[in-house]
Amino acid sequence: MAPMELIIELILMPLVAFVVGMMMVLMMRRIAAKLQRRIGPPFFQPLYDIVKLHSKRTQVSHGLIHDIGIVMAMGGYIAAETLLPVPGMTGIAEKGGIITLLYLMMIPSLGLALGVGQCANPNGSIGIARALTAMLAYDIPLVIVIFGVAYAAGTTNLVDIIAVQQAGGFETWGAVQMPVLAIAGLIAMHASLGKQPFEIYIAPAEIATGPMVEMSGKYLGGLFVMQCFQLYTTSVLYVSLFLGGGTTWFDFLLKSFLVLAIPVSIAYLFPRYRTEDLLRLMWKWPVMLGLIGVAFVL
Amino acid sequence: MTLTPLDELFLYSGITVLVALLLGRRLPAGWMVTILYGIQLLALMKMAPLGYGGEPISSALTFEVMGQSLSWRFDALSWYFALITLGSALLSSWYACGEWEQRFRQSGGNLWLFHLAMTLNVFSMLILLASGDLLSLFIGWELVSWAGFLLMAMAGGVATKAAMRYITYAMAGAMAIFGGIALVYVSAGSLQYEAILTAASQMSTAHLWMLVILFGAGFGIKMGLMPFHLWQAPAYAETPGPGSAFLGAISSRMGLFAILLVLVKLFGIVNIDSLKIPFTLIDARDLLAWIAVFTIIFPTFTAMKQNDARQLLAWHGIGQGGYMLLGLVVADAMGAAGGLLHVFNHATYQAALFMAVTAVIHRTGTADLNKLGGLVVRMPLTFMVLLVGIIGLAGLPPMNGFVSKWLVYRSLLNEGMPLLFVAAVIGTLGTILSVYKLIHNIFLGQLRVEHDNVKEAPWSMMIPMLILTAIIFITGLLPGIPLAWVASVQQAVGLPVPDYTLGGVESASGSLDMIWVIGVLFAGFGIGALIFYFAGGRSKRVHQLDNYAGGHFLTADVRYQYSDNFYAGLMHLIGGWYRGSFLWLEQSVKSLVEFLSLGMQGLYRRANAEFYLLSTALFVIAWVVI
Amino acid sequence: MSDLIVLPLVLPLFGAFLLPIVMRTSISIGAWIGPAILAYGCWILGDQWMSGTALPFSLAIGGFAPPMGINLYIDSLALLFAFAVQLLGLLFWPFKIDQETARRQALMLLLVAASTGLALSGDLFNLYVFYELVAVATFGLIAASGSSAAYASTIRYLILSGIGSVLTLLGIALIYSQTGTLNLAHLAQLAPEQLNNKLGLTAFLTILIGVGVKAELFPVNTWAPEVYATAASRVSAFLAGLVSKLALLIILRLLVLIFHQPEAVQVMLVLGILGVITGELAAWRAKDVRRMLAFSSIGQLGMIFIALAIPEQGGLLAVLALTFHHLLIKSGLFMLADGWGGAIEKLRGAAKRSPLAAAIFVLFSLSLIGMPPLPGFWAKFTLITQLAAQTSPLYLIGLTVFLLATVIEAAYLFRLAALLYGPAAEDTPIDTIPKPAGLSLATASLFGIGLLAAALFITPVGDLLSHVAGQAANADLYINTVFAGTGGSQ
Amino acid sequence: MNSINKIPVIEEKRTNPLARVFDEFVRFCRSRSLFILHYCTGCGAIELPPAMTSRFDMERLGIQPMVSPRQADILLITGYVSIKTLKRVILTYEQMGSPKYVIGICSCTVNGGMYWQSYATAKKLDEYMPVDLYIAGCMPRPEAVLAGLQKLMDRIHSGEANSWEDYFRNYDYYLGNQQKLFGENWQTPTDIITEAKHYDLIGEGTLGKHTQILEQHQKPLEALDMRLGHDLKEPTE
Repeated sequence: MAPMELIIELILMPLVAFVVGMMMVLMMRRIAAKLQRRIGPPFFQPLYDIVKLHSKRTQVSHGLIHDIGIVMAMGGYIAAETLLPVPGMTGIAEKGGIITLLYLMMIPSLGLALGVGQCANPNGSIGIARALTAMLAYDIPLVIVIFGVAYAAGTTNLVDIIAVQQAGGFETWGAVQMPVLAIAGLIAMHASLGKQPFEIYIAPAEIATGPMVEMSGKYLGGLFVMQCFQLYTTSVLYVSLFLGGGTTWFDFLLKSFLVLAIPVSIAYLFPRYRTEDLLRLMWKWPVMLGLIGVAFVL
Repeated sequence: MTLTPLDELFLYSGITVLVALLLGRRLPAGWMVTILYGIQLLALMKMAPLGYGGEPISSALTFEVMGQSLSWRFDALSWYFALITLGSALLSSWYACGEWEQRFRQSGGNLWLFHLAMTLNVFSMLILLASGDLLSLFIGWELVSWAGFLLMAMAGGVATKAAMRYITYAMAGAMAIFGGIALVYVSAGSLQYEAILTAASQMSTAHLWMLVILFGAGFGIKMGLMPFHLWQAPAYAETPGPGSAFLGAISSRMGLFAILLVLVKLFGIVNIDSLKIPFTLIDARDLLAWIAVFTIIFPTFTAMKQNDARQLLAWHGIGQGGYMLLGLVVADAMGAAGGLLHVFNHATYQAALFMAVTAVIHRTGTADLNKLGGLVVRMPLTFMVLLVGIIGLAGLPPMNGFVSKWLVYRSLLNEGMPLLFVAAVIGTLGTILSVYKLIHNIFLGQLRVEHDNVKEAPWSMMIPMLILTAIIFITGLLPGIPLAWVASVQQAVGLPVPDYTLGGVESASGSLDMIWVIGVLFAGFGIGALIFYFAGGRSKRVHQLDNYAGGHFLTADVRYQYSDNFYAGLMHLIGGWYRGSFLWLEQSVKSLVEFLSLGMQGLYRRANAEFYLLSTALFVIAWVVI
Repeated sequence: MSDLIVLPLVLPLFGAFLLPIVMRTSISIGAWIGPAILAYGCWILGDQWMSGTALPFSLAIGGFAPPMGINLYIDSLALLFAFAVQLLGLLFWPFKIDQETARRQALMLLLVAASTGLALSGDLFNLYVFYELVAVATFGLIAASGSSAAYASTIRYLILSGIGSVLTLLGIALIYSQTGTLNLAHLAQLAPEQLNNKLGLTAFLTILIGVGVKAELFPVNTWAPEVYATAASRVSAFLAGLVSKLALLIILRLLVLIFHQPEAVQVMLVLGILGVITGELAAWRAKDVRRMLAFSSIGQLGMIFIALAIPEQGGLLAVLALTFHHLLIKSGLFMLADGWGGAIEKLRGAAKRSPLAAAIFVLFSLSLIGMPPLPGFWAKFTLITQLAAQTSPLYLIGLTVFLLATVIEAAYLFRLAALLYGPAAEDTPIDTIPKPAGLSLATASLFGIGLLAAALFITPVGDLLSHVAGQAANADLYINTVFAGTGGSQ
Repeated sequence: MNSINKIPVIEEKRTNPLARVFDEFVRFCRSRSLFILHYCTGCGAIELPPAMTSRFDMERLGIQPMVSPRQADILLITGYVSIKTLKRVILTYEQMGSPKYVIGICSCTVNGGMYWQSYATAKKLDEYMPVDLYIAGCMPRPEAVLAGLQKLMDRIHSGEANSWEDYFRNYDYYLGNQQKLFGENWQTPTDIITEAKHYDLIGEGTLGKHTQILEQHQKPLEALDMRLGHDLKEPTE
């Protein structure tokens, strides 16, 4: 690959992710509105929010680590996007593979955790403690699923995993080959989004939005950007693992939005679990399904 | 007699011990010892070809005792471990010089004993690493155990208790090994490695089982493998600061070294694989792998519950040992490389972490996670060291811990071991939770009023920490450097070698190139920083009391910090699972011994000795006649 | 030259009778007689060793050739024991001058004479006689320490020992009734035909149990903790260190020369294992230093019995190594206990009061546990390789027990060491912590130096012991030496 | 009562046309994305849920409820403000990031309403903080609330809604009123004066005799800056 081409890809991939991510945020809010018989926000609402937050005149910082935390939260995802192949662009997906991607996806949350920590607000700290607990809950089924997929494909290289699925059309899709794993993956993915009923670490009425409690202006704006990336990454990862990635941008985006629509639609119908219930749920059903799925694969 | 480079190393090491012994009471002793460690390291560097596939170097020193010949030699394996040993000794000792030393002395510590114990540890470890036959291995093993005991026990009080517990475990381990050696001697007729190598392939299954259990348990105790892990955390945590950095970095890895040498190299992982456990699907190797995995999980989650920073780190030290063993037991090219590489990586970040925590103790006088907080503004460099260290410990990019864990995961994936894989990931997740608690409760959150005047750690402590930090990052960026050594170790013990590059590993089924990963990550951070600093308004730093508290007015005397019972929600669910079963097991063994002891004393206290005598005589004669 | 070998046996005997008389006239002369005799004995034996006289040789006493007459059999083992007896006698010499001195010094000389005789004797009856003499002397010595507790324990020991002697005598009588001789060499010749039966076994076992009283064989060793805890440390040191080993020597000779039945060995193995278990476990909870040492000594002797049960030269080597190691260590430890007697708790912080004593204690403990490269390790190494080579599962049990016992041993010894080095109890000023007396400490240091020297020169020491073991294990050599040797010396 | 000259400050238009477009865009975004923090002091709070939910749906205007003052743009005071509550309201206001807007809902915030005679109620909210908009009524219906919000959006878009600057520029006045009510020891953990200095929002009325009183007893609130600390003097032990 020509270096210039690579550089363009590396720039484009996060950019695309951001734009698509904003649309996903919009979709999420629209779905929520529809479920609640509301009209919902206008099309550019995510953009308005981000611009407004960045343009705040006074912004409160609790110190350098607070700043760095936001930088890491955004930067980690920007880096992670380059490992996530999209139609026509593979970036450096072959140099890292899915395990690296999984780890890179943890960096933003941990960067955020650092930043929140320095805010010296116990609400934030409790939020982080819960977020990490939630991570412990959903990552276990998630890695089982990823193990199953990677083992079935015989590689950890996402490009190859996608290629394997695209080789035989619809029949070779991960979701068709490994339906049990796909279901487990969907549940884990839903939990990893941190939406209801799994939003234990935001819990506005209880811990005042947890990690975001001391975030003002561009700090909150950074988190909004991060949320765009998060939605994008999660759904695209799922599409890449189970739905054969995308051959064209159209079906790629269609799949991504559809996949995301499932958990989002469920989310706004439920209240919140308690932490231990989330753990219990995650360690029971998706893990069980995942293990059954892996047993099929082996 | 000409001195080989190995002899020179021994000589310098011996001189170091002597210097510590004779001059240890004078203040510059720390510096002298540090310089001497440096010289030892240089002597080790003379043997650097070993790290790149060179021929083993023998010592001119050999003994012939009671029909046994004792010899010492260095190969790639020894060299690799010696490098880590000397490196961590050098940096820990350097760290101890200067202010730490003065404080230690003022608070009544015995500096002479400290230096002596350190030098003895290093010396005995070198002897162990150089062992050329099983007997010299055992001699080195015992020396290491007792030298470690000295270092652990020297602080007195709780430390001595912990050290006593350690030495009881260690003796049990040593005796298992001793028994194993006797069995090997009987079947191989010699304790030379070559003889054992040939004998190993012809051993009966029962015999091999026995040996695997004896040696596995013996070496496993030193490594802190489940269920023999209880001694380690208290013992390491209570050792004086730099000592715990040193012990945490390398001491229990001696167990891994011995496992590598005896179980992997001499008995051969293939032979172990052939040991099936009847009526189950698993064999001895699976058993080891599962022990490794439990060693990852349980201590890690125990660490999460600790409220003392040093205890927390020490418990993690046990857990990380599990990854090393797991990688080695999988024993394919990547797994073994991962396990071995983790030894190096673990040493670097564990030493850095212990040093950082010691620096905090040095400045604040406590390691209690409920009594600290917010120190990042007062000790930013120490914070950075700790941060880099915990990223390594948790095995996240861009630090070196990620590479070794990646290799282990990769091998589990390749070999199709889903449960082990998941268990290993659970360990990593637990580690992340636990280390966040560590860094949060010390450095983040609210700064306590009494810590308002705390200063950054002195440079004498800072520089070794920064060096370690640099090593952690550089070997994360360029894992090819240590992987070259690891590859020659793998060759030396007869394991397959992965196809490594400067930036990681090449493999048809998924490669890793850390240069790219880190490059992209930092580019991402750069872009994030650009957006953050240039696309948004100016921010203003505010005081920590200017904080959301539901409208409440915060004042300096109000502690507004979340530290205790940090993962309350998680503990709601799993809190009940901490049964202390192993503690219970340990206690019951102890109680059993106590009980038996009571009985035996009763036996001897009985006055009717004549009755014993006559009845025994009658019994024996009756036995003969009948 | 070789006839001089009788002197270390005869002179102390004379000295013992003369001493009380001389003491009445001049204490200053009397005080020197004992040490002089012992030093001379050491010199003769040492000279014998050095001069390179062909060993072994036999010496007929009274002009009658064996098997009719009685003879001394001097091989390197006997010489080593005799030398050790004289040397230890010198080291533990009751130098203190008081009213009891004469009696104690006489008893000591008597003990040395009897012990030397025991080591050198080549005749079963003589062995018995000397053995009895040793017993008498020890009763006296223990009782001489004067405390009422000591009297009580002596009585118990006396009775037990007496019954033991009767049993031994019974065994000897059985042998005599079967073979009509008590000369060891002659017995060795006759044994394969006449004693390889139930009667022979019975004889051996009765002797084993009888002699076992002194050798601290389980279960006839219950006197040991009591006696060691109450007798003067020097006496305890001599008893635990040497006398028990002399009893072992008798058993060793009998085993090598006469009794080859596997049952004999088995009984010993079982009793040895039980001894190790009971001794070490009892020591775990001991609250008194000397009692702890006594229990430990029981355990150690159990180990030696396990080693004795290995019917090969290697086993004998292990026996010798363990025996001499234990002799060195236990004597030294009892010397330390001289000042440290009583409750363990009182020793908190004793290292500050007497660093040397604490250091020596740690050294001895390490060697006792078998920490390489100290001699204890090599002794244990020899034993376990021999044990592992045996096919019978009983030996493997022995091996396991041995290893476990070592762990327990390490635990209780180092519990004490940690106590020594720990901080002193708050209400005790540092100078009230007990401390070993100067002389005892010096003696203990001497043993410590000896131990270190042995560690340093482990190769020659090992060779020496193998040589000794080789000689002692060779029954044919014994027979040939006695019957040919007597002819030669006439 | 202190008097101040409340001159509405019109934001100066920049000359660079691109910058003007940018400013216009930013103002538009600000007006279309409003996060409200509803400080539900009284009965008016009951009118907010209908305004948010399906009947009136605030979100279509880009208005969302938020939880902590840091995140919010609008502070909604929905009823009478007792003196005790007022302290919290002021702290909450000061912790919000500018530009920030205050809306007083219900008559109580305008003049004390039915609590006019209460000794414990602050009658006029705008004596203690600049209020952008009052929505009078007891209680105003959701339509009125939405109409008020739309009015605010228009003002934001046109750049008129900048009374938040007034708080910085006339801090002395507001502080004076606060001191009068709460006593001279009144201090919040926020530091408005340095904030005004930091953002160049110092006006003639920022400092005065009331801030002098404040500075006399104020506990220092400088941010805890990172420092290596080697130049510090030895801590006293």
